[in-house]
Amino acid sequence: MTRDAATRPVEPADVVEQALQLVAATYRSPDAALRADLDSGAFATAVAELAAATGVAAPVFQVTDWPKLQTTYVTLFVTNAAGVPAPPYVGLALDGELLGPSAEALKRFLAHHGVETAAGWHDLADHVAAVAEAGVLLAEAGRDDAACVLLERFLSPWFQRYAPEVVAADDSGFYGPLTEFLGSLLSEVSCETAA
Amino acid sequence: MALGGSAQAQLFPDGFPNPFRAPPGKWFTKDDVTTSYNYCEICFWKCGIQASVQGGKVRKVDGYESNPKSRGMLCPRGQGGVATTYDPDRLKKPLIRVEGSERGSGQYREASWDEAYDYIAEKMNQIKFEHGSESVAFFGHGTGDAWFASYLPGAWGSPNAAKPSVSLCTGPRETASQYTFGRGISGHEQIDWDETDYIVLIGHHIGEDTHNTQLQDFALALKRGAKLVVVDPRFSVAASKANDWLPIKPATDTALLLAWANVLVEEGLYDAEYVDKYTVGFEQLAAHVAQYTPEWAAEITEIPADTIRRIAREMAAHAPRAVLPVNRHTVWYGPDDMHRMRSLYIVNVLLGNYGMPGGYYFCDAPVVEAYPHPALPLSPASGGCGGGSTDVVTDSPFRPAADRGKFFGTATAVQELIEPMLTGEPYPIKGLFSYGVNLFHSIPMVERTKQALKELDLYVAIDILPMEHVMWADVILPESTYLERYDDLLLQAYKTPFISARFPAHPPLYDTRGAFDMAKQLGERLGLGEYFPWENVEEYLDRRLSSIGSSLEALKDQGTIVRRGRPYFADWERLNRNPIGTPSGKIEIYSERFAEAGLDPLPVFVPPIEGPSGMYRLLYGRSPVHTFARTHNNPILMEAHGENGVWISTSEAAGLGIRHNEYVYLENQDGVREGPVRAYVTERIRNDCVYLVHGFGHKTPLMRIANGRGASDNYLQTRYDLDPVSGGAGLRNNWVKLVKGAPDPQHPPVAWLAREGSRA
Amino acid sequence: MTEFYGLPFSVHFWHWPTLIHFALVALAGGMVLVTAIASIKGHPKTRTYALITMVLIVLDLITLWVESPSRFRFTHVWLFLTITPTAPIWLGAWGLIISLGSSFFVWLDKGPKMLWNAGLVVGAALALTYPGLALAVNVNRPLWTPVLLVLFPLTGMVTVLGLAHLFKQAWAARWLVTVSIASAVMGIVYLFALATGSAEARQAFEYLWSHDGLWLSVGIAALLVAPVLIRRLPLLAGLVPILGATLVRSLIVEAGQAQFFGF
Amino acid sequence: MTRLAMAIDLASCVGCAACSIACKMENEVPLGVNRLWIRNTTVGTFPNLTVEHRPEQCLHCENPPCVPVCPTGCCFVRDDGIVDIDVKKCIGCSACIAACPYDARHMLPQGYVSKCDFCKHRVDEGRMPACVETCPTLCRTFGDLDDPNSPVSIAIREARRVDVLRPGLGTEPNLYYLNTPAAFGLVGETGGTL
Repeated sequence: MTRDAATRPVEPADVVEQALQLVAATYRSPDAALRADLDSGAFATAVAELAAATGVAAPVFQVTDWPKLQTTYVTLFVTNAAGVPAPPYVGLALDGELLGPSAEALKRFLAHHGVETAAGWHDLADHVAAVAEAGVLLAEAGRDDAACVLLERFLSPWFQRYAPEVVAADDSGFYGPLTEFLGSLLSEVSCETAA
Repeated sequence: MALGGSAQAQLFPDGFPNPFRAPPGKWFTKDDVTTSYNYCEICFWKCGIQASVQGGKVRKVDGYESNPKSRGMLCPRGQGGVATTYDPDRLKKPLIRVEGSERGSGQYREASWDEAYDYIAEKMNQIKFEHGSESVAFFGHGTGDAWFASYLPGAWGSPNAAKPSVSLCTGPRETASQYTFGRGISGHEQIDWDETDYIVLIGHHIGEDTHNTQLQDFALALKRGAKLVVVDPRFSVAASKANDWLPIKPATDTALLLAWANVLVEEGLYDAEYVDKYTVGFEQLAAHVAQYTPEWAAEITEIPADTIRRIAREMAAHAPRAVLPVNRHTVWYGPDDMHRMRSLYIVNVLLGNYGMPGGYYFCDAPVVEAYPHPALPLSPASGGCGGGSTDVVTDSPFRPAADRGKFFGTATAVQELIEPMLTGEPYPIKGLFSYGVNLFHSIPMVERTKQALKELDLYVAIDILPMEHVMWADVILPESTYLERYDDLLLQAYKTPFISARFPAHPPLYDTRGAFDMAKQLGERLGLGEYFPWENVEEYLDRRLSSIGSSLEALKDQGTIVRRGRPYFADWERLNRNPIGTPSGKIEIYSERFAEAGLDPLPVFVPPIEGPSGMYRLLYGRSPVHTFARTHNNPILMEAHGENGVWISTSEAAGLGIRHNEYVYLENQDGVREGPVRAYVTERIRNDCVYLVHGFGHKTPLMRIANGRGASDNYLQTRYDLDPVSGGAGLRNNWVKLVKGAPDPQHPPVAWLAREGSRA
Repeated sequence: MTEFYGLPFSVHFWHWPTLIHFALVALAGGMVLVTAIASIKGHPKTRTYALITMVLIVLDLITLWVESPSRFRFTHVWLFLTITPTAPIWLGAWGLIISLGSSFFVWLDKGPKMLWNAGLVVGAALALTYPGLALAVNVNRPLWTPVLLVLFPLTGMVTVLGLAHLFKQAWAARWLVTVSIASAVMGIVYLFALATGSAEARQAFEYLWSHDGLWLSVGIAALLVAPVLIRRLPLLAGLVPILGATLVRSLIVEAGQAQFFGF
Repeated sequence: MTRLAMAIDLASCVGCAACSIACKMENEVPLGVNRLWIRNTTVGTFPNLTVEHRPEQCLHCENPPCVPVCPTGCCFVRDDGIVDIDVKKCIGCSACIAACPYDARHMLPQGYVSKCDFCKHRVDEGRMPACVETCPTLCRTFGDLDDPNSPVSIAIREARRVDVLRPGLGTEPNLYYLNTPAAFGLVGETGGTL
């Protein structure tokens, strides 16, 4: 199945890939790779490029304090004395339960397209970062259509459900602006073709 | 070509879930259902289960026939406990408290396992250097407590390893049993239900405490026509099945038991032949109980003397197939708890039922060699359900446990290890491991515990859920649930001793590990690698099983290996062996060892402490669908029983102007307030006490479903009375009043919380 | 005293959209009868009535569709592919469809008129009686008594006659007075029968009276407004009985979902 | 002929809800509704008391009021007596919910009516329903009433007392309650005191 060039949406296909890449980088547990990308400015460049390509207002974000970023990540997505604002599981956003029908559909979908979680990935397959990464893999393999499905049917609902919570609860100056940006970006990056 | 329609079908192998289509086929219609053997960890009865997995998720667990503890059946907790594994609130990754943040403020960063282990090891070594290895305490509860409350502390060298299952639960019965029979009561209660004809339950909540096979045996005994007497200040579920209910005044059970002993002796109803053959000290007992007449007991217990006499005679008429079963939670009122258990055993002995059909049978655990390892430097006296340790740790270079001298018994008392954290007496405790022990919902005096935690240099919590106390830890190690991990073999002492094993139903969902791995990894970093010589858990289990000619692979298909038992005296006598382990080799009605230690050699009654006027003694118990305080975030179980109510008698409630289901506060003698909690106005309780089901009243938004539902008895237990013999903490000496005017908390439905309420 | 582990499904199963349906089906059913009589008698406004009937039925069907939890499935087709005459809802479905079809042809003024008239009569009978029947068959719910078999058609007619009176249909006033009084009488009979009935009926009556007694009385009283005011305040005389009838029907549907068992 | 029936011995039942939760897991019954629940009722005054622990579920009536009111024929009775639902035909009209005297039917979030089906998928394989299999008090028996040697026939024959819920409605339930703890029978039927 290939998409007709004439009905291709205005966005180039690599916007999708880049957007997914950015989602994957942002919602993984803050690790050395992210730190390197932040320090080198590669992260900021990618954000700026995406903003320019899609016309979504670029976010104002900052990373003043690395340990603070790590703590905020935990507070927002992992554990929080006041309740976790945004559990990072797309199935939870879609079904209200873990490993529910949507998570199962995602699993079947990924299996169907030959993507599986790596042995070192100790989390659910429907973690936002994992889904985005799967999308990147699919896009790299030329399966833009499948990547788009991940973006539209799985990632976007998570942003719709939880982006406001992240924005409200963030005090790092990083996750809030980026989530807002990525949320609008994902709703802008339309994969749908005119029928 | 448009993306949609047929393209969509091609993208999705079998379609995207559509809420408007007919409900999809249930799990049992799918073709990828597999099963694996396990033993349940929702309570500690440890029933053998088979987990049915479909789509990477356990859908159902069932008991299986060949397992003597489930026999194909399962209780509500076991059935619904599965949902905890899929609880979004679970602990998912190792967490380290942010440097400089206050304990209890709950600020964490994620860490790798290596980082977490290194962090812990460094702090432990520092504590060892500054204060000695004894200054790290280990609390454990659950299957993995073998590693964290026995093995690791033994290898590390801390006698301060304790299990709440001793001093907050079974302590009195175990000490009494050790000093009467020279053996413990096994982890389950060794009552020969199959043969008994007359059952007297004292404060024993069968039916509310859904220990699976015990409930089966109890029901079958009643079906066979066994008579049942229930002694309880509350009309329990068991009482609803009873021929006689004796609504006893709380804290006077020992008086009743002594009066029964009196009747049996005075009227010559005891089994003289049995007593002669198997016991010592009957004469002293006869002289001792002469004073405890039914008339004396009637005044204390508020049970008519005639009734006391009648029941004693009925017991004797059915002896030896009449039994007074031992229950599990035996720390009740403190000072005479051990004596109460001794009196219970002695009445049983007078009936001649210990080691006889229809009474108490003997059971020993099946023997499977331990994995060969160097001898541990010390064996910690953490005790446990299966019998307190009798080793007193005095060998140098280790100091004795920090609770030594406070009581006679040898198993460590968990609540007595809190004080040294605060006072540094007899020596400071600066480090703490809490493996599955809910510090704020099991140990009395919660405020003291919180203060103590603030004083520590290292506090490590190992758990599955972010319980209140977990969020105070410096390092949080998330454990895999029983459906995701291997564990040590279950070597169950039973009428038919058996071995069962736990196989993970699927890999861990998150970055979690089993206690086994954690102990080994940590041990290696502590320089204790020689004590952890196995490669991994599979190799460990396989090697152990090979010593009995089996293997891990064989057990994978089998689940349980059942052995033959030696339940009765006759079985032991055929082998010329004596099951009684006392110094005299006989059942010691009169205990020389107690006499030597300056304790009462025969059971005595200690009159109960009376509470302030206008207040009610706070009793607590169980719900059939919950275990301790650990199942209250499980949506399935919480939907069945979502909040507790404070039981108060109809007449008292009328006097206070409290309506059924009205929300009230509970305020105890020290002004601690709990609630809002529903008033459960009922005819089923005496006027002088109120009752709460334990485990409710969680106080953390991190556990969305559990948070704020009902009241916690433990937060109201701001005092306790130490049993000077066993070290048990008598918790039922707290008094509460009901305060009107509590708002209706308007709990959202569990179904809604489970789906929507991701944030409090 | 009773406590539960898990709960039976004893919550209300019919909600406010269902109450709207009960109001609309009263209007629709009554209007079918009016159209039938007009058509038989050759009333000059027959086609107008037929058109109004069709509009009302379609509105009612839309309400039913909206309230249905299966509105995005097409299982409703089974209503017409099975023969289940014991089910009042099945009867009602056919009654409304027959009425809709017959009205359509009456409005077109084509085809065999006798057949359409017969269709209207049958359809009116089914559409008017089925709501009461759907309640009365549930002998387990004591508030839904056989009296409803009379009360519901009557109150249904009240709403249509009230409407007709409001739109100044000359023939309506007389019938409105008669049917309103009959409705009020049946309302009182309904309450009286409950209050003097079996133990369960009395318990149900107490429940109804303590929850909705006031509004029920208001509703019945409203049915008596028409006879009193029909000459002096024709507008009120038309409007108030409609509200009264709808109120009485709604309260009975709403409260009647309770059953008194096991407590 | 097969006439499947269940009997619950109330003298054994402790109302622990193992059956209810086993049912929930087995049949994936969503939170918020139940196919099977427990009604625990206290009768009497201190100290002369009794408690009736009564599990309730669909009684699979011989004469089920829910079936005739179904307008699409989705409610039907199987040859073996199980009152069943063909969800493909269900329009969610709730007429059957209204007709059930026992509140045994519920609406699923997807808009279908559901209820206990005696675990027909198990029964068809010759296994016991999940509630019967798991019950730790062994108070439930299940089987064919037309077979005098089935567990349920034996249990009913040997019972001291046999009751059904709301017999006055003529529904002829196939779920029997044996050995009621209160001498007057089932609580909520005819009332009464100890």
